[in-house]
Amino acid sequence: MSADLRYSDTERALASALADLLAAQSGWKDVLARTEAGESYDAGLWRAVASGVGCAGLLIPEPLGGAGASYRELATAAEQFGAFVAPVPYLGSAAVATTALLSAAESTVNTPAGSGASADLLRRMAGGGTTAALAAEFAASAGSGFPGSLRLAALRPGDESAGVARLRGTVRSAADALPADVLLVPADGVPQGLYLVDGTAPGVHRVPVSSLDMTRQLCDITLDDAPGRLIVSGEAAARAVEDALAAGAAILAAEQLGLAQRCLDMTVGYVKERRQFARPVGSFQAIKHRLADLWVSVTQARAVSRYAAACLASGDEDTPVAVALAKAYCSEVATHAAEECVQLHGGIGFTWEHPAHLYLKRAKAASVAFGTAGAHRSALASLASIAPP
Amino acid sequence: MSADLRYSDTERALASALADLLAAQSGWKDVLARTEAGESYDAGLWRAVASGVGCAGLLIPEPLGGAGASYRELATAAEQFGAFVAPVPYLGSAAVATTALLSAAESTVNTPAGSGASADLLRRMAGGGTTAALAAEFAASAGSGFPGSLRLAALRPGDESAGVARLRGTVRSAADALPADVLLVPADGVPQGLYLVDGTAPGVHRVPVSSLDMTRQLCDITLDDAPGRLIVSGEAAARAVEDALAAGAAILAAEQLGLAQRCLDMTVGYVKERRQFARPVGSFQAIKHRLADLWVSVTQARAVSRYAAACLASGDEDTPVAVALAKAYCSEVATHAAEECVQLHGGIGFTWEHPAHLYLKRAKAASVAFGTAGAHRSALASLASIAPP
Amino acid sequence: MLDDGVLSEETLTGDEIRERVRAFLTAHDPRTMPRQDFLNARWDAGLAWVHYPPGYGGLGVPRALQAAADEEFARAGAPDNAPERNPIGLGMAAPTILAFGSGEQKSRWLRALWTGEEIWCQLFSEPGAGSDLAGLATRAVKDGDSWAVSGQKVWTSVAHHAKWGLLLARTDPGVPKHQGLSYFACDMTAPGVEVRPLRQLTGEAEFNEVFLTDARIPDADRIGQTGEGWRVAQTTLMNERVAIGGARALPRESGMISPAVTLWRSRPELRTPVLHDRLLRLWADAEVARLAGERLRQQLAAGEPGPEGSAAKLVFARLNQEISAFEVELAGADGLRYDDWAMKRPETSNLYGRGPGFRYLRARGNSIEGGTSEILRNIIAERVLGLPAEPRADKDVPWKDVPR
Amino acid sequence: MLDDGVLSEETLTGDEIRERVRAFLTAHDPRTMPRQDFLNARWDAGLAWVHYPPGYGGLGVPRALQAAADEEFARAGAPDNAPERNPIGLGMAAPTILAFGSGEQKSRWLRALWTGEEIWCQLFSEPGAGSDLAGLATRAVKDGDSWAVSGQKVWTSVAHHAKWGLLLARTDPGVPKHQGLSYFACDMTAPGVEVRPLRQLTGEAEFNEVFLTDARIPDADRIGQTGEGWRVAQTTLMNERVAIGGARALPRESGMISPAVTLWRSRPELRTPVLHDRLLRLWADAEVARLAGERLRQQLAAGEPGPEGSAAKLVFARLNQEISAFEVELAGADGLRYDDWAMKRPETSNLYGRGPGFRYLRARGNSIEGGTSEILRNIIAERVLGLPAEPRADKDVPWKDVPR
Repeated sequence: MSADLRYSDTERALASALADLLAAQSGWKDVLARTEAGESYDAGLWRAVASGVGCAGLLIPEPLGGAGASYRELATAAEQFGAFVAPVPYLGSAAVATTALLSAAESTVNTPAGSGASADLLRRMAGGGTTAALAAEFAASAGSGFPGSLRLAALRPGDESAGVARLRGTVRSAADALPADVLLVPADGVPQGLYLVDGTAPGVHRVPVSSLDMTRQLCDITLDDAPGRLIVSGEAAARAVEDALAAGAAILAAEQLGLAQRCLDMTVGYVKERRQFARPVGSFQAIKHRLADLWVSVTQARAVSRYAAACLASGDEDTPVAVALAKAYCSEVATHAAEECVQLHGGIGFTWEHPAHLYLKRAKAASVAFGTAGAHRSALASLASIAPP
Repeated sequence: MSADLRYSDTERALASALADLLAAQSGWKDVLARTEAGESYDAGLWRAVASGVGCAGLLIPEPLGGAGASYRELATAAEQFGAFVAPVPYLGSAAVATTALLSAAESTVNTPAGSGASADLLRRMAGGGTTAALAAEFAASAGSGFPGSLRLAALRPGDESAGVARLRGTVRSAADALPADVLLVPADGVPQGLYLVDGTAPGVHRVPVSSLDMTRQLCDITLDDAPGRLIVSGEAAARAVEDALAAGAAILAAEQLGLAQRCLDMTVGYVKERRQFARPVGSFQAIKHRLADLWVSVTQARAVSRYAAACLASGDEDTPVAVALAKAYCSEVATHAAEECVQLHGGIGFTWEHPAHLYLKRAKAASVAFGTAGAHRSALASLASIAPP
Repeated sequence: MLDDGVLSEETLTGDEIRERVRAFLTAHDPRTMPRQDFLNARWDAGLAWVHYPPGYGGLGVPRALQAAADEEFARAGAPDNAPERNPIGLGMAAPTILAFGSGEQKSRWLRALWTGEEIWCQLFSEPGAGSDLAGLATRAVKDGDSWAVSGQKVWTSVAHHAKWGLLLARTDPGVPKHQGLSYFACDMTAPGVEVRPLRQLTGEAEFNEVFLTDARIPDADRIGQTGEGWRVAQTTLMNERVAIGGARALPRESGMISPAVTLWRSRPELRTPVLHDRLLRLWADAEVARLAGERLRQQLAAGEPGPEGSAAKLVFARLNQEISAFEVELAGADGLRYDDWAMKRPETSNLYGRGPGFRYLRARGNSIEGGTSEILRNIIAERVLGLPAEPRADKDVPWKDVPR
Repeated sequence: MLDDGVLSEETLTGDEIRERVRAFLTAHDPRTMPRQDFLNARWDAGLAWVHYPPGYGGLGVPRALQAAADEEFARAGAPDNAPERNPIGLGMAAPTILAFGSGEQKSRWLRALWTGEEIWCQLFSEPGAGSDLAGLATRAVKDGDSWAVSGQKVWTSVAHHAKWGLLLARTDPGVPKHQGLSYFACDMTAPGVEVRPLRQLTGEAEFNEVFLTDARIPDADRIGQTGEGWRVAQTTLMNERVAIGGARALPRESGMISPAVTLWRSRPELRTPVLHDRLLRLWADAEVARLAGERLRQQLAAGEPGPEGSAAKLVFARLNQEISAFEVELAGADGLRYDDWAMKRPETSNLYGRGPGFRYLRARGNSIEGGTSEILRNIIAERVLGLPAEPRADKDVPWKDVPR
């Protein structure tokens, strides 16, 4: 194994800059207030992390205006987004949609590098001015097959000459699609393909969903003969969707790691200060042992999250194993950390006016997103040759 | 639900008398010394519990010389056998073989009650002077089908007139068969049936097995044209084996409960006395919480063990659910209790010269015997209408 | 309720109880009598809680006979006392008043409590005194025939409907913490008592904060002796844990497992082998817990109270949390949705209503409310297993001198 | 080993190391030279542990370069120093001697230690001092130029092969427990040192009890200052935990998971859905633990030691226990058998050999030996997370006055 599982100096600097920015502009009270106001996404914050730290275009090659960095750096950023339960569409746009477009661009070999619809869109996304989202259920995971709820519909007059396809159907509970300027729509039909749909086009309906994770609001997308442009079709489209969901799982695992670390830190800080029985609560051995165990889990989660990011970054053939391990392990650690955070804060952690619940809700929703821990472990059966009965 | 889950006065008296006897005659040092001497079963102790407390014939009706008690009383006794890791064949003889014989006797309707081979044998077993064992793998569980490794072989001259069948084959890892006077042999062939084989008959070979549970030594049984007498055949034979294995699982669950309680008691006693850091180890909160959790588990195990015994005693239609629940739950509690016993005794609990390992080995072996916790929970899928995918 | 009250010498049989109920119903027709009058009459006849002493709504017979009375009343279509509206009154206040209240207090409070005319709540926890309840800071200062009470209480359910609150307050800060507490019934409608909703992470406000600002409590509403508050509170807490842990006889697949198995059975497309294995384990654990609750109930009914009530509450919390966590995962895409974040004040607490997300979030409170699971483990370790207490810095020190 | 030793100013490259080894091999033909002479010469050339300082078997280069040297020697078929025979010497004694030994002691001990000529063992734990190691009672009394030592040690592996024991003994009972300890190298062949096998629950006697009866230790064999023993012992213990937790790079499916997956793959008839689910989880956990070990190794190699070594040992114990418990169940009828209960004294400790039952039983010790999991959690909580210590009754009291 040659993957470097540590953080590079660049990654450390990125994490530090992003943490400073998020601490200044997106404290938990801001995040909570935003959910109550019904403005679930923070467009200003997104502009700041896009322009200030370059988070929107980390995966996008330099010729297209991006940072030309890798999944390692994106994972490092994701840890901070998790630590601050930041309401920005980085996951859907900078990880999932970007991966789909990069995969599509790679497959369209007869188009010169840097040209074509995918490249055009990536160029607009690099600075964060445009965001995109994959029109897929947030719970979908790589390996569960090409989504089938959206289909090609009959063309209208003039469509053919304009190179436009018509798309119909509904996708429920899609992530980061609410604020997206462009939707990447996997559609069944002939050709089965991945289509670009402008968010403002007629026939595009997005209904906000009251979401378990209040800081990453989902929406239901209904396309009613909405116009779309094919960017890649057939096997390549399926691969683009698979790649996107796998990258989403790995980056979400990094977010879960950051969230778990923050929950641990908050809890350790609280039990050092909170006194009961004339002692800090954190001096009681049962509490100490639970937090020690949690720290051990976070330590393990860091290693596997780094491994998944490193594998994706280098295109390692072990990537499917690494992603499945990371999403399975980090899902459980993050949920456990958030649950312990609530429990060890006692009553106050169960209130609305304490940040613990923001983390709990994100952790629980993230544990379902892009495939549960159980689903990812099941995937190891074939990947690791542990045949079922 | 009408089952009484408490202990009756009779049961309390039985438990107390048996505990006194076992404490006096089978301390752990005796048990350990016996395993080292290669005399794994304690025939004297068996005579004492059979005659002194009547444990051999609890299930056997009074007309056949037994106590005419029920699975409730037998389960109560089993708790004590578990608490003392007693090296007596009560499980194989007084629970499993007795149940098979009772089931067989019930099926042979054309025989007057109290007569026939089953009844004869039960009469001899009631006082403990004769013990019997089912020739089946200790790991076999009810629902896994009629055992197939022993078969009918060709008859020899004179067999037919003597009413003798010939049996061939090998069963590995059978429990309580080593000291048994009579083997109950489920054999495939025509007729498929349950046969009585005298332990001293020619062609009966028993080889002691070095067993994980040193206090319940297994053996491999090889029958080489051994003579057997059919006691029940066909469906009734299959039912006798099923009943026997189910009763074995429920009574073993009670044994596991008693073992778990004893491990908890030993550990609590130790951590109250053992001082480290100028405090009793049992004053450290992490230790206290673990022992509190273990006590909770034992409390739960007691309820489900009692329920299984009550269902068996009354022939309740919920018996299969009750047995599966009891064996699944008590297997895990006993193993966990024995593991905590070793761990919380620290170094001394890891040595040969401390009783913890006798409990650990019995607990672990018992968790496999008559079906693992996982196997019993899987059986609930159909019993509780929780259909698999 | 661990205390079966005073047993009369001669115990009635279930049939005799049924006979009495039928006689009562002949004399009091529930179809024509106003509900409150009917309930008052039932109490006066000793047919309310039959195990309570005569004169206080009961007949002094074993608790196990209650079922016979309830069945007869239900069969006749008589109104019940809507026990779900007054859980703290019936589950905690009543046994405490019965054990520690004066005759005058029992006469004054128990009837309106049982009929539901007066709802009770509990004023114990404070922001600074949760697990360390005995460290609470709400002060009660004697002033003539009454007490002036100031402080802040929290996690008070049904306070906004309650007439009375069970109040634990510090009457002597100059002695060690357990010794300086007294126990009162606080009139929730009195001046100086302010109830504010406390929103929890589900979005609802089931609970309240209660601010006491020089509220006046007559000394006649003190329950037990001055300085004896901790001992009185133990009765309340023990009954709370039994109530939460659930000592009622329940059918199989009650509680949190019910929506989970229902979802499993109705949506075959959600099933996977991994989830199947988890559900079987949860189903088994829930059923074992139900059997343990049933065994506890049988012991109580037979007058053999055991310490298993604490176990029941611990297991109840863990199972609710594990099952609801499972259900969110089973629901998949639907598990990512939440029915409604709007702030609401529910009439009664319903742990199992609404969607999987609500159940998951609400269940997190089960290991905090009514004594955290950590405190319950301490109690089991020390009181049941007899393990030595931790070194304590605050035990023999006047409360006012304990650093906090 | 958390300490990379003294780094020389100019660091060699891996190729340069390989070059040096090849040159050495040209001058010292392993096929013709006696083994001990060859190993002595390798040590003298600084090619034994290259990160050790020049003069003590190394070149003062980063530890990461060791692999290059070892590979070159292995390629040439040269004998190695049989590290499995001297695990305590190499893993714990050497770094302790390096950090705290005098120049004379390093010269006297390190070469024979590395070559394996002299085996080392560890005399720390006592029957009355396990987790509370600093409470140990073995006394060392100064008598002229030597110390008279009496007491009982336990859990001493390889003591019956050892020439030297790392001994922690009390030299001053009149000061608090941590302050009155000193650290010695004890000649295991000296009069008054008796080694007896200690049988463990597997049937084997991997360990020993060591009885010290007025054993004499020259003051020249004291390591570190008198009264500084606790600090010296910390270095030994930290290295023990790193060694046990496994900071070596390992391939996938190493360790306890290996026999379990092998059994799974070779016996399809044993498979069930429940066991499949469990094995997938264990496989995943084992692989995650391996990755964490690899990350730790990378950090150490880059000179960024972190506290993750304690985590590694905790996880190692838990996984070994869970996997071996699984394997017994998977094996079914075979899991009920045990290969051999006969008392044996194995040459080296092998956690993974023999059958599933042995692995299961032996793994129980993994959370006890080398610091219990409970003590490790305390250490993580206090030293890594900075949580406050428990109230301590024995910290500022002379050891002799602590009740026990």
